[in-house]
Amino acid sequence: MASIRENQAEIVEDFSFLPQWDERYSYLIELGQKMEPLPEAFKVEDNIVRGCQSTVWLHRECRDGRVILEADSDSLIVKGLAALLMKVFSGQPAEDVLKAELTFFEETGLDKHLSSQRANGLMAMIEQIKTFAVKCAEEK
Amino acid sequence: MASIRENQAEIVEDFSFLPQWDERYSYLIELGQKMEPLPEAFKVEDNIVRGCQSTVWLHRECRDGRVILEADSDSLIVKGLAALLMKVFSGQPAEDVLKAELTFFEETGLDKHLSSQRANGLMAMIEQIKTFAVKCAEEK
Amino acid sequence: MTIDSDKIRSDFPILKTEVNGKPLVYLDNGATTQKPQSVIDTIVDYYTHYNSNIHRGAHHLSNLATEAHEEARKTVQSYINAASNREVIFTRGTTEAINLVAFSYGEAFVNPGDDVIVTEMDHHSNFVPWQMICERRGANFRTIPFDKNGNLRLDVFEKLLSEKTRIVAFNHVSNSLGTINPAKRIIKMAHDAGAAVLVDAAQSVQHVEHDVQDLDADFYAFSGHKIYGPTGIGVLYGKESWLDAIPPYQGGGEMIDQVSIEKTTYNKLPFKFEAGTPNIVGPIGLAAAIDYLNTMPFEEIRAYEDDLLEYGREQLLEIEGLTIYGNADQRTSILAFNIEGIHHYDLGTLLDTQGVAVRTGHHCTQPIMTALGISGTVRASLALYNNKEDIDALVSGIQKVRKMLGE
Amino acid sequence: MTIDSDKIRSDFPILKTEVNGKPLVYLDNGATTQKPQSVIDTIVDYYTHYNSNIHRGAHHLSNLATEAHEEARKTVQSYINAASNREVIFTRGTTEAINLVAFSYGEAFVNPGDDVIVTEMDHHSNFVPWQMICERRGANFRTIPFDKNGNLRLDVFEKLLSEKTRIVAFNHVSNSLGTINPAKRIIKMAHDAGAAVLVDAAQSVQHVEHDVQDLDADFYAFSGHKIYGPTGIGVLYGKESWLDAIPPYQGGGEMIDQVSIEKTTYNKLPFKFEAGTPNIVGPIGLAAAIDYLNTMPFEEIRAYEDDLLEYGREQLLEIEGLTIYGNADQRTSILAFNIEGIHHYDLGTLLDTQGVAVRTGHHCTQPIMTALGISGTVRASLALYNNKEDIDALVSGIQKVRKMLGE
Ligand SMILES: Cc1ncc(COP(=O)(O)O)c(C=O)c1O
Ligand SMILES: Cc1ncc(COP(=O)(O)O)c(C=O)c1O
Repeated sequence: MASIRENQAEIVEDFSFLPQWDERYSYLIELGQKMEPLPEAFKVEDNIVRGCQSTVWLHRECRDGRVILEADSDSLIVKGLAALLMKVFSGQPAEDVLKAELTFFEETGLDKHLSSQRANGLMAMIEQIKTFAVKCAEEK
Repeated sequence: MASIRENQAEIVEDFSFLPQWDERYSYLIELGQKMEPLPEAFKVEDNIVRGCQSTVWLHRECRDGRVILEADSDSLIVKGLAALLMKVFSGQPAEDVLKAELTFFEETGLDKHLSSQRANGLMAMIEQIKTFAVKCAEEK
Repeated sequence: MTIDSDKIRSDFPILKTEVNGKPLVYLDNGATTQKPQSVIDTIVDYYTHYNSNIHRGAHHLSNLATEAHEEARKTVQSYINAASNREVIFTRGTTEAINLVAFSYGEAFVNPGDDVIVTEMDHHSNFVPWQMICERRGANFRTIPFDKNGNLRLDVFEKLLSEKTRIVAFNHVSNSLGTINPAKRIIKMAHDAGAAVLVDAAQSVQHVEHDVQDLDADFYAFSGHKIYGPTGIGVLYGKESWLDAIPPYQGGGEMIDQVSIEKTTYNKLPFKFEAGTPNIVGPIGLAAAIDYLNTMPFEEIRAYEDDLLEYGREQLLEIEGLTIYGNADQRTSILAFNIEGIHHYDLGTLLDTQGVAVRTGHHCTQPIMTALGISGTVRASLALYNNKEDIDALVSGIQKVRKMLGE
Repeated sequence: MTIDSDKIRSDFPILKTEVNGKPLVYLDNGATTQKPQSVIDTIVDYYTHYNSNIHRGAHHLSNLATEAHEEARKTVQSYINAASNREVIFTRGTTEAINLVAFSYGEAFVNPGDDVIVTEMDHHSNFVPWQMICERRGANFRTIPFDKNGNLRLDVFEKLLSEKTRIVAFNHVSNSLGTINPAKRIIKMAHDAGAAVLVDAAQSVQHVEHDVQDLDADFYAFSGHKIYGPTGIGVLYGKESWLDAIPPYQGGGEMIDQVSIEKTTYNKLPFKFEAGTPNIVGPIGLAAAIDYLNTMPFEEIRAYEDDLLEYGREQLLEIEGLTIYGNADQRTSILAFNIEGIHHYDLGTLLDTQGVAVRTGHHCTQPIMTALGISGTVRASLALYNNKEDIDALVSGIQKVRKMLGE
């Protein structure tokens, strides 16, 4: 299984093939649409991540010290961003998730392109994932 | 006795001979210094006019329906301004004081040259004089 | 119609900007407006030639700055037809103006068991300050609902009013629905019940009538940045009798007459409510913006904007699955909508890739969204410099987004 | 010494102005400072290229403006060495920042019978807000006197401190005396007594040390316009734990998380304290001013200014009948004086006719004037761009005034 670093590099490379922002968004949306649908049972208040204009549900599980993530959103773009986070983190050892530095937002330019409100939503998702990784690492 | 209008015209003419502002201030200061000294008995709280950086005492009397004014200030420039107001108003019939429009501040450029704090102090003096004129006119 | 839209556009330098390689189509004027060159030049002139602190100086620059600042107060006074320049108080914006009134009026006049009334269509800035003061003073917070078209329910308002009503606060124009509320009628009803009235004019002062005496408003608040002026400056108008009756808000600097350890007395109006060094260049820039507006007859500005709004509504309504929110009897400047199956955030973000700037979300009016049962809208909001091409760009942008989303 | 005073002067366009036909000698920097060209250019750039409302936008301009605004917060953070950007709150100025703390801290922590301590040398803006909150909360307002040289009486302070002391507020540098108060010591003493501390840094942040963590200040306030930045912007620093512990000040806009008719929840720091559309260009311009300062090592700025101050004192003390007010052990930037037989207002006004801009009066510190038994002073206050020629112009101006007054 690819590491967090490799996952991020792959995303950056994928984006580099798409110079136009409308293409990039189309790609993001596609990623979101390809995600496994989140079971309705997981769309609960506890899984809602604050800070977005849209609603994000982020379901977290810990299996054998690995962080397993599933997500959904009513916004396709946000769902695409969640898909990127899943791609980077889901299935990775909790310790690695904890230590990981997220560089792909900057490297793709997504950080500048997403309004800060969105960025805040993302930051909130990342925070949730990191907090969960602490618990998951302890469980092991 | 010259009218309020004539008094103002005279001030404007005097100033027009003094193109430089330092000359004008020297002239103002001279005017203040030439004023009759205000008797200490009149330097009471009731005669203090608010709004200035400096202290102004304004003594008002009503004689035969005429407004009689005396003034002093710890600032020579303010005293000079008070002297101008005395020159314009003192000894004039209360009705005339009431109706009078003060034009000489604008015509001499004093309005633009005095900081607004000062202007406020002047405005306060003028207000006091006008208020007093109302009473004086009624007494008659 | 003498409104020369090309000329006007050329007065706003930012409109020449490109976004993502496309010409900027700026339709986020409800959030903030762009500035004409004359406003920018006024700011530069201030900082380059006469920047100085005001009111307290005994020197030339200070006199110039003070005079420009106080002339600006008169420009505002005359724009809103206040009876006196003492009734014009400069604040940071609408929000601060409303907080000032909520606090100072609240301290003096709102007591336990009293009622404060706002509307369910008010901006958070005209909602939360009243909630806060109600909580602090033990008063009841009441709200007027609106009907499905976005008209205020005056019948409900009528029933809410009583001798317990201390103040009614409402926006003249809703920033989310574009409703023009019947301000004179509301104010009359409130006054008849013995209540004071605050009008939130953030979205109305630049688009519709703005004569505070004709409205008979007790308090009236707006933001400079929404009327082509600088950021960080707003206006609170208050009737002199009210401003005299309520205590000061902030302490310090300009608002003081005499200070001693034992006792402090306050300055006269308007300074009583202007503590500290003000945003000196703010009023001066705001006055330049009003001067700019005053070069055109206001009825013509209004007719031009109304025309554009109706054109926008027509064009948008041709789009399949599009719902417009806000169909009140009287309306201005706001085009708020959603398209079935497309999230407002996605639509807004993808419009941006085409250079079209709109706003999405709840627009600081969550109670409206709750009432409508939606999470947000896409909002295109118009200003004087918008034209039909901007609307067309919006419409063709929407069509393009649909294609991107494979609909 | 690498401070190149000619180069610096050329960066400030207003210094080329003439007043009454004489070159401007600007010595009113305690009231407000002039702006370098880079600050003016930054403002123009903002309005010309990316003016937009922030935080809530889903479009390009809004992203640019938000980013610049939040970068500015980090620039301030780093200038005052705050631990986090969440601890940097933008206000209109020092006065508003102090009012915010007086209100919000007061609501949470000041109760009947508690003590609040300020100094007799504080500016009205750090005096009256505390008087107001003491009155509202039923607390005792205590003041620390100063000795004849302008040093705070720490012995009296020591005695005033008790378990009843809730908060101590003092200016790091006095705007009327130039005293640099021993901030670290005062803060330590207050902390030892269990009290919080607010530092009014309006006159210190640009001249002396300004590391909030090193000072261990709980709250720290200053104004942009006094540190070469735009008008209408100021900073409140607060330790995160304090900012979390006190309630919000104003309601509306940005400071909200969720609003409903029943209940409103507030946003996270720093937004909790930033209600409404902020003065967006303010922080951006302020950051440009700090960037400008950062081009020079701060110790050199300080050494240059100290040198100039001592030169000024020496020159002034040669003038017969001149008394300097403020002879504290540590001092900066302020030359306050009177000349026997000449009213300060007359002296200031006549200096202005020669192009020399000073301030006269009580400088918003009436308690100082009361303590000194005078009605006011003439105050020349220095900035980075002043030089010895400015001092010489002041001195020869004073000589000339003496002649005019026939002394
Ligand atoms: C020591 C001190 N504190 C507070 C203030 C108030 O600052 P501002 O008027 O910018 O709010 C000033 C400036 O006038 C000051 O010198
Ligand atoms: C109706 C309405 N009221 C109040 C406000 C708040 O204005 P500001 O953020 O300029 O204080 C706004 C703008 O956002 C508004 O649209």
